[in-house]
Amino acid sequence: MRIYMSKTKEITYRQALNEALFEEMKRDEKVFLMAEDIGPYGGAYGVTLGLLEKFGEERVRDTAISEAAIIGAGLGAAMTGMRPVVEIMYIDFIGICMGQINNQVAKIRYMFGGKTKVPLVIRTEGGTGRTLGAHHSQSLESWFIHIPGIKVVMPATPYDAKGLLKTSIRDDNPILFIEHKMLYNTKGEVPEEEYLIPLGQAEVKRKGSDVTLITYSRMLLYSLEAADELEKEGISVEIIDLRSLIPLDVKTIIASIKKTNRVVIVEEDCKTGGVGAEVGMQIMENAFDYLDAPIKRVAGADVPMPKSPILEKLAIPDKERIVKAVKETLK
Amino acid sequence: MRIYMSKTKEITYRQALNEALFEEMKRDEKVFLMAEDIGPYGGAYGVTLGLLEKFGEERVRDTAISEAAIIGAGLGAAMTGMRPVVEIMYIDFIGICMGQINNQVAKIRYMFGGKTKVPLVIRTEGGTGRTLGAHHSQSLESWFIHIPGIKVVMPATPYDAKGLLKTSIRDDNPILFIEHKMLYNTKGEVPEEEYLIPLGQAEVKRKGSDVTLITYSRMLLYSLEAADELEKEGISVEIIDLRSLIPLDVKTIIASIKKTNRVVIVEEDCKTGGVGAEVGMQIMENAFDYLDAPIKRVAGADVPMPKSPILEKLAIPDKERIVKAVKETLK
Amino acid sequence: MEKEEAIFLLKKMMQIRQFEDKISELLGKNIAQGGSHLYAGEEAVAVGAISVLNPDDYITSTHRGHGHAIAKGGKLPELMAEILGKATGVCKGKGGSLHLADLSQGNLGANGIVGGSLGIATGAGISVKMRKTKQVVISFFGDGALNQGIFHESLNMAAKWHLPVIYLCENNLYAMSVSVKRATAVEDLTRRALAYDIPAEKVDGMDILAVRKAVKKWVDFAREGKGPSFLVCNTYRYYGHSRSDARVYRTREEEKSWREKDPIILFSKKLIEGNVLKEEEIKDLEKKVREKIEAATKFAMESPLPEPEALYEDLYV
Amino acid sequence: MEKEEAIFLLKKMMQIRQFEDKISELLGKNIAQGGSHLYAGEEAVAVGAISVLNPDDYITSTHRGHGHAIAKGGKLPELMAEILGKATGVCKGKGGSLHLADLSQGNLGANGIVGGSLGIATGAGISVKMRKTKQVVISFFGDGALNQGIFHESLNMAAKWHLPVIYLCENNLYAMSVSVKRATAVEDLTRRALAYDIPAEKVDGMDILAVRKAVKKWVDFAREGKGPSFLVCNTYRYYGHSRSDARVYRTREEEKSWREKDPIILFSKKLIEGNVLKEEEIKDLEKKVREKIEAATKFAMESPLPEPEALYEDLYV
Ligand SMILES: Cc1ncc(C[n+]2csc(CCOP(=O)(O)OP(=O)(O)O)c2C)c(N)n1
Ligand SMILES: Cc1ncc(C[n+]2csc(CCOP(=O)(O)OP(=O)(O)O)c2C)c(N)n1
Ligand SMILES: [Mg+2]
Ligand SMILES: [Mg+2]
Repeated sequence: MRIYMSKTKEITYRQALNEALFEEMKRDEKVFLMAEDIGPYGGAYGVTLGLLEKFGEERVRDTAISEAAIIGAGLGAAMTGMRPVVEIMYIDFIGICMGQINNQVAKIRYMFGGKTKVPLVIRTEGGTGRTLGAHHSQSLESWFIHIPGIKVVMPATPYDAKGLLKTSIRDDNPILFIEHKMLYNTKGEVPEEEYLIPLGQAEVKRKGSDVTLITYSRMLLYSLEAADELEKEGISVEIIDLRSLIPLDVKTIIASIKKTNRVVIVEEDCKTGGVGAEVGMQIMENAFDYLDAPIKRVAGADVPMPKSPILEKLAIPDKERIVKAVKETLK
Repeated sequence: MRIYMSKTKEITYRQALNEALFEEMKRDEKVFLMAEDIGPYGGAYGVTLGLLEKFGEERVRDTAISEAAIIGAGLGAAMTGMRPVVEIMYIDFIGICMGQINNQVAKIRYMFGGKTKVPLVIRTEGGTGRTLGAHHSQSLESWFIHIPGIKVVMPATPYDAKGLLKTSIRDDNPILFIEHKMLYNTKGEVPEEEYLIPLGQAEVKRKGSDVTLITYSRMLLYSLEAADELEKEGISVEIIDLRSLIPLDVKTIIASIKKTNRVVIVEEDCKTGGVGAEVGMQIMENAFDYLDAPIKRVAGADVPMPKSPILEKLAIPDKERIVKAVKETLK
Repeated sequence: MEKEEAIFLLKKMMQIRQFEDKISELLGKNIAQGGSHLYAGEEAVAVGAISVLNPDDYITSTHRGHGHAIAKGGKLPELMAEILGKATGVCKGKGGSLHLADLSQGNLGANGIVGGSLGIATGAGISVKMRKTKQVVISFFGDGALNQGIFHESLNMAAKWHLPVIYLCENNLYAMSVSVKRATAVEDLTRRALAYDIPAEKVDGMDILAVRKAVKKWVDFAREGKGPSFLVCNTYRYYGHSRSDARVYRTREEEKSWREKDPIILFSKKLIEGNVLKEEEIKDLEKKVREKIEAATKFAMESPLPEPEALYEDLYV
Repeated sequence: MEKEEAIFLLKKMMQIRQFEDKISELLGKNIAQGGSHLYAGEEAVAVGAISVLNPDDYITSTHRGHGHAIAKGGKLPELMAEILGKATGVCKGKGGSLHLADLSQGNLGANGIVGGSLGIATGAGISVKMRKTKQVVISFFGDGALNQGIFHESLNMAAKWHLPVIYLCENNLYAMSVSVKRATAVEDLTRRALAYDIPAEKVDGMDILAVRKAVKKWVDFAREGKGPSFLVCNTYRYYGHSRSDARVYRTREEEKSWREKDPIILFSKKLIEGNVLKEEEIKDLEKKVREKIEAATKFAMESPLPEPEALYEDLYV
């Protein structure tokens, strides 16, 4: 869909993130990293590999396993002139520092009457796919869209990952940047030269006219597959990749719905209280009259993620379920 | 709406909770309390007053300020034969122990293949109204409806508070029991004799025919006021008090909507990603064809709660906003 | 002790005391609303400690933060207005008593969460070290906050990285109603720091000169790059934990015995005995402070409430 | 040492070692999927410690929990099946390697969250005390878990209430890639417990008899109502942290030096030298264990996957 102005190269999502960190650290010495196992180990998924060698121990800080202090210290550094990028290895662990994120990171600027800013990026990763069980497979983004004061970014492609991470690091607001464990090895085209992607802009990743499919992160891949299959049956699906949940690009969503009058939301998180509920209700509030059918959610099961590969697969949306939902919407 | 079989007495919400704790502790010596300042102090809002004298230090345990350990220890005790009722003084502090609640309390039974049970009640309180600022005014219930494995109970009246707390203590599942700081002094009729209220049953708190208003906790009071005012204008509002968010009584909701074809959801939590989003989408999925107008949410502002009384009032729904929303739904 | 310095210290303590008494009065009259945790009785700690800092040094404060805010140079009218939720408040009325902050003064903020600012202080220490500015950070917190996990995580981090942070525990014997004795197995709180090889010390928190001396030592230590320290100041809060507190967990005798060690009276006496100040001068000072507090109160009460638009302002940059 | 007891201990250690080697093999062949943190090298700790417990005593385990589960009486076929996500697994395939648990054996569960079970152990201690059953609890956790706030909160609670909990730190020098040296200012981890007046001790975790002796002492201490204790067992994990670990943070020499202290070889030698067991007997034992592991693997591989309905079962009672 995208037309590149410059030469491109094919890199992985992991490399894209690594390049973003590298470029921003090089550009601005206030940017530094602080987290568990990001130094010699290079991060649980290899995203920070090589950065220690390039920037040294002061700017690539391996910490003890102390998530609450990592976030708190990141905040303190952000309030006093630095631009920390901290990491919570799996979003599953974020409960431990939820108090720091919710009460401190997200609220401090507002509580203090706007007299401080918090340029803090919290990188983390989520999702299923590696049969790691309930403590390493969660998609908790919906907790954070319910916390005013923090932005939530969830890229699905290498291009978006790089551009959005760079923008996030330059943003003066706190940002939760959620990667996906099954995307690190995926590849995509990325411009040779520097680029940024503004936060809060969804992208139409596939044009279509019959149904609007709204998704983000890894579910984009499944959705694209489903759309390909549906196309063979003559059903034209428009796919919107939200890319950031806060700010949410309602405009792009509504524009599409005005055209298709039908909506399917595909999300990996468990259904009840998930992101799809909010997106759905915003559509309800802003485009009810354009809806020819009820909005459908294709979402994760409301259970802790089971270990067994067969159950894990059942617990989250797949191509078949997406195809089925789209067809039902058209009935 | 309720017809009492036995004699009743008028007591406060605070007393109702205190009676529930007292009766259950007397009935079952496995029930014990563990939290900050619940002993001589009687709890921040006086709910546990007198229980230390009646049951002693072993069963009314004052703790250090260690929310994570309080939850963790409650869980350990629950898994090994006790029935703890722990307390997080304000739901605002629950982020500190979110890891324990999300990963341990809610998931352990499922992860262990059903081979344990977790009869743990976590009492807490939430909401605005005392101009305490952003760290003592939150309504975070929507985080918990997104955690499969924990039930969420939010009573609005003394009758519901007592009956639901007693049932919660007898339930073999973990329960987050959320009280409201502005309800402790409210009064209501409660039977002299013992009673229980099943979890997962909403209650029609006011019958009506033009609009279905869905609410819970303190917002029930504002909703009732609004309905009284609307009645004067000839608008008949049916009010459903959810009472528990998980399990959610969709049946009662749908039954009402089939009659009214119009819905307003009133919630105190901030709008984006709030409880109303999920309730709204469940209606969308189960009763789209009965809707004559878009579902309306009247909800808190998407900001940390400001201290200033005038801003706090603006930040949450009030009678006027509810009245307005109901009228808009009827247009 | 120089006269000027003595006056400065005494005045600050008086300001805090009278500020708190005034707020207690305003709460009683329902002019001030919501929660307020009063610092009266503990003045020697905030004033003593902060008096040895430079203006660009940092502090983090607590739910009992009025004293720290005043000591760190906060303007009385703005602070009073904040507590009343006025647009002229230091946080535009959005923070209130529990969230007094002023970054321009190096006050990184009070905090409604017990232990909530320990990580912030630690991070400020990292920032200072990376920016090589030689600033130091004092992290204030109570005896109750010691039992929050983040205390322990922060101390470990600060010790490992030799951060210029003074962790200052205001031990007023109680966390709300639970005494140190009932909350923890070890009453000697300095032991917590020794687990991280952080040097630790106890000091009489009712004696402003003792506090100053000890804090000075650890501030120098931090500025010289020697790392964090842990200081326990023994003190007492005169009022209940908050307005509704019936104080059943402590005796009136105990309260009385601490009032006899009142930091303002104690310091005044010393100054008189040492011929630094005369009794009338002190009386006079007190009067002037009273006038300032009244002026601040008047300013706050007459200040406008925030405009409705303010509700949605200041969330994002 | 009685022969029977010696065989029991040696057999358990061999079971764990071979179980882990088998899982490593199954992971390599992609028959086992997902994460698995292998316990090989640390067998003396789990077996030594748990061997002094009664069957109704409790343990809590970690992300590196296979060893604890086996030592606490877990059945090899059920454990193997669980790791493969089969319906016959001890958690019906829902838990997997990271969540092995068996309450009927007193194993309150492995845990995917570092430090995640410290509170559970503490609560089990409360429960035991309230039910007056004289059970004890061993809480296993790693050197990394010490830096989680809940560790500190739990120890304080246990100390204050004299809970019958042995906090047993498996110090294998690294938390994933970060060494104890890099994670904390104080390498002597027992200091953490002293902050709460909890008696603390270090022991050679490669020597099963030393572990047994120390744990026995603290178990008796707990059973007598004297409260919690803290035991650091120095040990080493042979494999990388998890499958993808290239072990860049440690040297091959270091690994080799620890393998020379192998707990199984060490104990075998002692038994031969002490004339408790003959070399052939040990070989024989090893062979029998191998057969059991093969049988367990066969059982697990041939076991059915969970039925789709299982997805929604076991959430609520
Ligand atoms: C995490 C958290 N838990 C509980 C509370 C409620 N609370 C407010 S102040 C307080 C006591 C704090 O004691 P301490 O740290 O000693 O400070 P002090 O009030 O004595 O100055 C408590 C329990 C809170 N604000 N935050
Ligand atoms: C709260 C939390 N943070 C981080 C992780 C990722 N992680 C898993 S194991 C581990 C290292 C644990 O080290 P240690 O406690 O020493 O146990 P060991 O692996 O050495 O047995 C880490 C960082 C986690 N599972 N949970
Ligand atoms: Mg205190
Ligand atoms: Mg380790």
